[in-house]
Amino acid sequence: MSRSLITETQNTWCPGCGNFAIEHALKAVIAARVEEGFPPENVVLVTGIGCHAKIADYLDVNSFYAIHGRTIPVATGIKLANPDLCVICCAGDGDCYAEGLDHLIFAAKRNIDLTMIVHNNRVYGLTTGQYTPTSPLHFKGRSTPGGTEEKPLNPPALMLASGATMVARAYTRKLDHLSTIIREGIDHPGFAFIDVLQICASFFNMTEYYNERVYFIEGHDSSDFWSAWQKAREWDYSSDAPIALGTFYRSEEPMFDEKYRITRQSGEGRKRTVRKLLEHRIRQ
Amino acid sequence: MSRSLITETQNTWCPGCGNFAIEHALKAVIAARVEEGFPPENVVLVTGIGCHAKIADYLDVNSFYAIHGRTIPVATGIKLANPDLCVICCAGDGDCYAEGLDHLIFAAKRNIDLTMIVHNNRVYGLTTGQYTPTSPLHFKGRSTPGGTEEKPLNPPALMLASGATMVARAYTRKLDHLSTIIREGIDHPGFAFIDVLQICASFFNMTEYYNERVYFIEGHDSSDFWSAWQKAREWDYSSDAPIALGTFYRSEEPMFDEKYRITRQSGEGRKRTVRKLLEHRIRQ
Amino acid sequence: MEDFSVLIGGKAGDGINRAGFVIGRILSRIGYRIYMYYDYPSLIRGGHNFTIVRASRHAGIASHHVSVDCILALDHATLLRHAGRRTPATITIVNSDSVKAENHAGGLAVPLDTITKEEGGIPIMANSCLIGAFCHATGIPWDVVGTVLDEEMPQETEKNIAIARRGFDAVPEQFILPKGEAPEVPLVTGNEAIGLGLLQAGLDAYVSYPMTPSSGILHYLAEVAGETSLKVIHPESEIAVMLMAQGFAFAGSRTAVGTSGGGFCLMTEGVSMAGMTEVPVTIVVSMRPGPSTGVPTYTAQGDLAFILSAGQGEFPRFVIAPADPAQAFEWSGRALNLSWKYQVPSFILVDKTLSEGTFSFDPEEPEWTGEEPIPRWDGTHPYHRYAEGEGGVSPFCPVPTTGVVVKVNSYAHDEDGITTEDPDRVVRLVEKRMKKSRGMQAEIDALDPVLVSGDPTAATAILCWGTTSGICREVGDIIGLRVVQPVVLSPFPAVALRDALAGVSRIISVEDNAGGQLASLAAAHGITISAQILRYDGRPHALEELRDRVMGVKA
Amino acid sequence: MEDFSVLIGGKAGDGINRAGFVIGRILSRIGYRIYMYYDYPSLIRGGHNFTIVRASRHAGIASHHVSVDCILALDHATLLRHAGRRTPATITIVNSDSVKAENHAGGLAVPLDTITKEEGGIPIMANSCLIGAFCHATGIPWDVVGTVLDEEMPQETEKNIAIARRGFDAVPEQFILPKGEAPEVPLVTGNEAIGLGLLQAGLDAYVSYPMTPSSGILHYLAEVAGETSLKVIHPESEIAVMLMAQGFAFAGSRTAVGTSGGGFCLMTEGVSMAGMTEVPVTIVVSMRPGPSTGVPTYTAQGDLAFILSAGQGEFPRFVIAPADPAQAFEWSGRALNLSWKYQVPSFILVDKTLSEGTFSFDPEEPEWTGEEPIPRWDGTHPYHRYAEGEGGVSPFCPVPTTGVVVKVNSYAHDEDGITTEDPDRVVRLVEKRMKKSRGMQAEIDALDPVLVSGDPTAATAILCWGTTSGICREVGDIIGLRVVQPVVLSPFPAVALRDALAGVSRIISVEDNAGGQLASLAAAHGITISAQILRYDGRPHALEELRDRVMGVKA
Ligand SMILES: Cc1ncc(C[n+]2csc(CCOP(=O)(O)OP(=O)(O)O)c2C)c(N)n1
Ligand SMILES: Cc1ncc(C[n+]2csc(CCOP(=O)(O)OP(=O)(O)O)c2C)c(N)n1
Ligand code: SF4
Ligand code: SF4
Ligand SMILES: [Mg+2]
Ligand SMILES: [Mg+2]
Repeated sequence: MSRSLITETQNTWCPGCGNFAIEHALKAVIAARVEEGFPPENVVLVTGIGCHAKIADYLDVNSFYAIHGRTIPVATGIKLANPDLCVICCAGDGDCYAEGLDHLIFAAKRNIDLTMIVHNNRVYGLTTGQYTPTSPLHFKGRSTPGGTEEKPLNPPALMLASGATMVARAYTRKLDHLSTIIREGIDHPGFAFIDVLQICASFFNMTEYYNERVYFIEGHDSSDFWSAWQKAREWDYSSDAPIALGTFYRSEEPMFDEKYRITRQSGEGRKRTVRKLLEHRIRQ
Repeated sequence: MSRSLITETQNTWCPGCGNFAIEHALKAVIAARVEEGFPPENVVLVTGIGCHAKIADYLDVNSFYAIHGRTIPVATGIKLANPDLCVICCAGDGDCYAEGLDHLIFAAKRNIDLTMIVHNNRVYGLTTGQYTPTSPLHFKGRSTPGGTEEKPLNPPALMLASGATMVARAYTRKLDHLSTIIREGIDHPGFAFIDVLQICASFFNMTEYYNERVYFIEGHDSSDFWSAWQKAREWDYSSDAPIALGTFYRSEEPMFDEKYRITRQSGEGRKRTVRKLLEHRIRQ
Repeated sequence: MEDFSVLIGGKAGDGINRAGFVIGRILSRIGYRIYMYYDYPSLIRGGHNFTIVRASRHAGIASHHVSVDCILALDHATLLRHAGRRTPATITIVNSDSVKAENHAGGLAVPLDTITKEEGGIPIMANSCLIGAFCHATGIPWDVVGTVLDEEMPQETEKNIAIARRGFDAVPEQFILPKGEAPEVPLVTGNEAIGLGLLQAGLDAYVSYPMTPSSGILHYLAEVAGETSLKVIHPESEIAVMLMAQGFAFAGSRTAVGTSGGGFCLMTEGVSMAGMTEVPVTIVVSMRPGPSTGVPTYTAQGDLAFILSAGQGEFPRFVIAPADPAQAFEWSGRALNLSWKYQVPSFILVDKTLSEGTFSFDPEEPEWTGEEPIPRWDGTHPYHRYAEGEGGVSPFCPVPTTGVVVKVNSYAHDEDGITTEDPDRVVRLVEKRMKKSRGMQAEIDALDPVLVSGDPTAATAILCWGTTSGICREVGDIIGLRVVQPVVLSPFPAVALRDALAGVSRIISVEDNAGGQLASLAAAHGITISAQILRYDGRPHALEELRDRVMGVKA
Repeated sequence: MEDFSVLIGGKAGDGINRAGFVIGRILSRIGYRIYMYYDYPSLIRGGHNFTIVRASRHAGIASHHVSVDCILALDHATLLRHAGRRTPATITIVNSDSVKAENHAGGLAVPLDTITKEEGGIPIMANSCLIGAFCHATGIPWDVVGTVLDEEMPQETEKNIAIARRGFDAVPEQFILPKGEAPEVPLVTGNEAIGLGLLQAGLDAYVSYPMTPSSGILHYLAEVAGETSLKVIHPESEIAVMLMAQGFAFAGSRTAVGTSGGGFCLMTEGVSMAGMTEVPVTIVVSMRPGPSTGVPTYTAQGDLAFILSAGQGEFPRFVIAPADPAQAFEWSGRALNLSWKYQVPSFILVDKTLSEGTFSFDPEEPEWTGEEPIPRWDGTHPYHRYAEGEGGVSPFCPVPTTGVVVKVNSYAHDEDGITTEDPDRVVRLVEKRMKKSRGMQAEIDALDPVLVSGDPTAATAILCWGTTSGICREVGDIIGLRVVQPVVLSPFPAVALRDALAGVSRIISVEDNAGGQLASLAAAHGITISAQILRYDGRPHALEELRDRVMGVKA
């Protein structure tokens, strides 16, 4: 198996866009898994709509290029249909923290075995620069030229409060670390949430800001929920603070999809069952 | 002003339903406020769809009997149109923790000055007994006769993670306390979230269970986010634990609706403005 | 006796629907065909619920009468509300524990609650007592009552039978309902028939968020999921429902969803996505009076126009509106198969009357289609998900398949599912969908999409669709009119419809809506309606009511 | 010169749209009417963007030509892709910094990037250089260039002007574009015209979630919110948008929302709610090719059938499809007024061509309706929110009003807004809505809902709607055909349409969709289309293209 995992599609991300790093990292992780024997046809990528989502065109794996905000329910259906598949979501921050936030929380609640990679550029990229739920307070975008009056959400904290069993943060300018975290997410049995601080070169270039503040988590007990919660709240996506990169939390819990390992009934078996169900309604 | 605040509509809740307590408490709180001089016509009640929502028919105040899951956006529109109104949402747990969860989180994030009363009977009442996001693990409802495989959400914890500035829990069998909390919620400047453990007499009667476990919070510093977080997580809506009633958290922060105190332009003023905007586009 | 009707009334929570069903089972056991109408407001306890169980010697009944032969009144409200249904011959049985003697109106008084308590039963078991009393009053032998209760009451069986016996003994026989000749067939609701039809055609997953009147499918399928290896999921919202269904189908699972109008609104974006991705999905929409929350536990046919065009953009869809459980069973299976054969959304459009009505269902009547083969990839590499296939349908290849990458896409895309904005490729996709439309039309035209009943030679025809077709058939038989029902509404079977109407000079359309939506559709295809009978109070017509209205415009 | 077209091409991020606009402003300043087509793929940097600015001596232009008089090429791709648009007379200006000399194809070479850098400008300022060069080549006097740049470049004005001057000096004059006679009028996009029309009719709030091609309204109104006391809200989703709008309106604020097909799907449940609550709302839907995500930055008219019936249940709505900014301005204001007058949803249905096209807009052309009075409560207690008012419209009373309780309800309800399941009350509500429909029909019929242009006596007519009407008008003028545009599509102005078509023996319909949706609608009203011209590649017709296609079926 020596597929390149990259399609021939012309890439249309802007120069300097952090999505390249995510594409690269994800490709590398999938390639490594395939190298180790994981069947490549068992990988499925689900994306929303936005700049991030173009990754569906670029990675040469099964993909469902869905609609804005709906990666999770599509991915959930795929995983429940076949729990052997390795299902990865690439979502945008507008996509999955605004339009589709409820699905995200339910994926965490259910602990379904998906890997959610959020391309969190903190802006609507493809629709040319409006604020998102993670834009900092007073962000001036095209729908809020005078600045927002809303504090951002803190997605890792929200995910912890929702029951996610893996919660992590990565950054597109820390490629090796990003790959490590994605690998960890894919290997994690259960719902793995990765908020990736993704540079948007065109509408919200935070490179300098992040470079000055990010640090890798060390000496942190990621099995301890309370320390995870504290780490997650260290930076609130708005005010100045050190920005932790790494896995805040990880635990193993029963997975929702496990109970859907069901073998389908054959055509004839089914007809018999249906007949039996009907016969319950008459003299037995 | 001596309106009874109760309409003549025939009440169709089941005998023993906890909604009576919520109706009574809310009526009492509104009556008290009116007594103190608050104009009754400035009260607006917004409801979803479900047993809880029938309160819109029963309370003789302005009301918007909306659709399933959508109290918050309707209430938000009302409040932004006129920040002087006192806007109260009565929502169901299916209503606002499933169908409409994203709106709830955004109300908290924005800190818009609404009072959200969730009639949390932990079951879909009006559609006859399916599990909701707060039903305990293994709940057997009509859509899950074999029991759910999902742990419930913990709404107060979720609200804390979302930025709500008041987070409280009450119980329909503790009527005085319920009234006190609702009053506190209405007085609170900002988004006040009240999860009310509401007895559903027909589909999930937890009276005994709650009676044995509830206690009133005392000696708790509700301005301290960390202790609030701990209190909120003491009981997880599924396993056995003491169930705290009271205000977990309260703080004052800028309110989203405040910036929408705008006086509308008159007809002629508007036409002039529109002309001016057009004139920007030609030789000045 | 050709026809016998019994009304049971009481409060929500009294188990009226269940009692009606058991009486239906008893009447079915003694040789009658059954139709049961169930009327209830949107509340859990109190209010007024009633069912009318109609038993007939004839197959195919699908309506109730205004007047009934027997009234079983658990409370006073039942007597008051249904006074107009009594004839001099009507037998009335009254719960004397809840209705004062001066209000018995000449009925047989039975102290249902007292008897139930004496036998150590819980309040709802008063129904068993009432059933016993009903049977004795109408001369139904005790052994029938006993065996049916034994089958229908798996819990506390003994106690229920004992209570029923007390009721049986509490009233004298009034007349003897003769035995009928029909062999016993199952009683099912429309919702159950849909569920069973989908199951036998290979359903792998059912995804739904509860919404009246569709919830019965969810409840029934959840109940039988274990026996049938079906995956039943109740997610966070209808948006999730529709998108999950697409995920299931992408991974090869035959999936259906169910909802009503408001929930369907939330699915429309996903429906349009299915139009572009060509991932199959079957959507059951059960109608109730709108707009919005409307009158949730009542009936309507107000969503046809919406379903026909829901979702942005243009893409083909099947819309099928069965009239009764036999059609529901047969056509639900077909809808699932057609959706997979053409990779398009298929709709099963029903209403509260069918969904929650109970009918005698002869399993031998409909066709059992089973899971039909679909166009599959022949294994020639490379696989193109959106290859030009016959009639615009691209051969299907399941995920996972070794060496194959399957990409579906909500954007306009090329053969491999990669996004395109190229005008020629965009045109190609549009024309691919148009090609499918033509194939779907031919398929439907070959499937007998328009059913004719009543007097097929009559020059006056009733044109109807969905559940109203059942009662129209009966009216057609009574007055001698042709009755024409397009079972399929998209692709519209215009040719078959014109054939079915050949020789007709007057068309009377009957619909449970205010806009005459089928009438408009027919008009758009050049078929002119002479008179419209519309009803929009949420209630289905009683047989006499519709007969009289049709007589009124028949001229 | 009657007509002059210039194409500017480059990469996304090069500022092509802006450059086109400035050239439009310059040509407008020297006395021409302008239409500008903007073509861009869905990406932020790279790819190929182009605009065609057409200047004409005639008002009402709304289309571009295939061939152009001038090509301004920022890159090689522009020359390659648009080679077919060149005529022997076409003047080409090439950025010699990005296009190799052997590829200049005889164009005037200007080192745009070098000049820009030399003047200390940033890369995007190369546009100013190009504009300068264009103006000199076409003989437009420098003072015009300087003053327009001064107006249009409030930042770094000096630098831009200096760079433009260098471009101006870099090429020789090729010919002199004569001055036109038209007085200068503003250039606006369709989106801006909608926003302005709503504002002048009393808009209090605009709520929207970004979605191409409607986002321009959001951006524009957010920008001018301060000056106009408008509340502009961008919430978490389109569901929230629609429901917030209902909340605003309940509290008395005149509110509009805007979206495109996918976002509109999510609003349908709220639209149906508006149908039941009778809380007014104005909904702008700007179409792009579907289904689903489709081709997001291109154009289509594929959602008409959907918009006409979106939402469960039956309720009246206004659907208005303006053709150009003048109609958009006038009818957006009307839509807002009508929505409040009848307490129903009103739609403004446009498409990418209108939304993102730029047009000369003469503010004196449309009617400025302003905020019109609505039926208000007369103060007689008690107030009934859903009282029987004239024509089914209940008098309005704002919240808060002392002593008044206002209850709106998504369930069927009584006069006070209290839930009902009573059949008579349900019927009353349905009939209240039907009464409104009749009033709305009369209102529309009185408003000149069908516009006729071209040769009003011709026996062959082009039937069109929305943006395609602009180009059809031009084609009609050229070939001498009658051009008939129903501006209102619901209530359908059947009588006015038949009047407009009186004496016509051949109707050619033109639509940017594959289904011929207006044609079907006309057919349902007994108007038969002789030939359909459909386009569905996401691109609007060029004038010659449509002219030729019409000629082809005119016979
Ligand atoms: C229902 C719906 N609403 C709106 C849109 C328009 N839309 C397309 S992409 C996008 C924003 C994407 O932002 P984000 O998710 O942050 O992704 P990014 O482009 O930044 O990667 C929006 C709003 C849509 N496609 N569908
Ligand atoms: C979009 C939509 N989906 C489903 C329904 C059906 N429905 C009506 S009430 C209800 C459940 C209400 O449960 P909850 O919110 O917990 O309220 P309760 O009845 O328990 O007070 C549902 C699912 C609906 N009205 N609208
Ligand atoms: S707009 Fe931002 S997120 Fe989108 S491709 Fe460009 S840099 Fe990347
Ligand atoms: S079903 Fe439950 S929540 Fe609903 S009215 Fe009855 S007791 Fe109350
Ligand atoms: Mg983003
Ligand atoms: Mg509930």
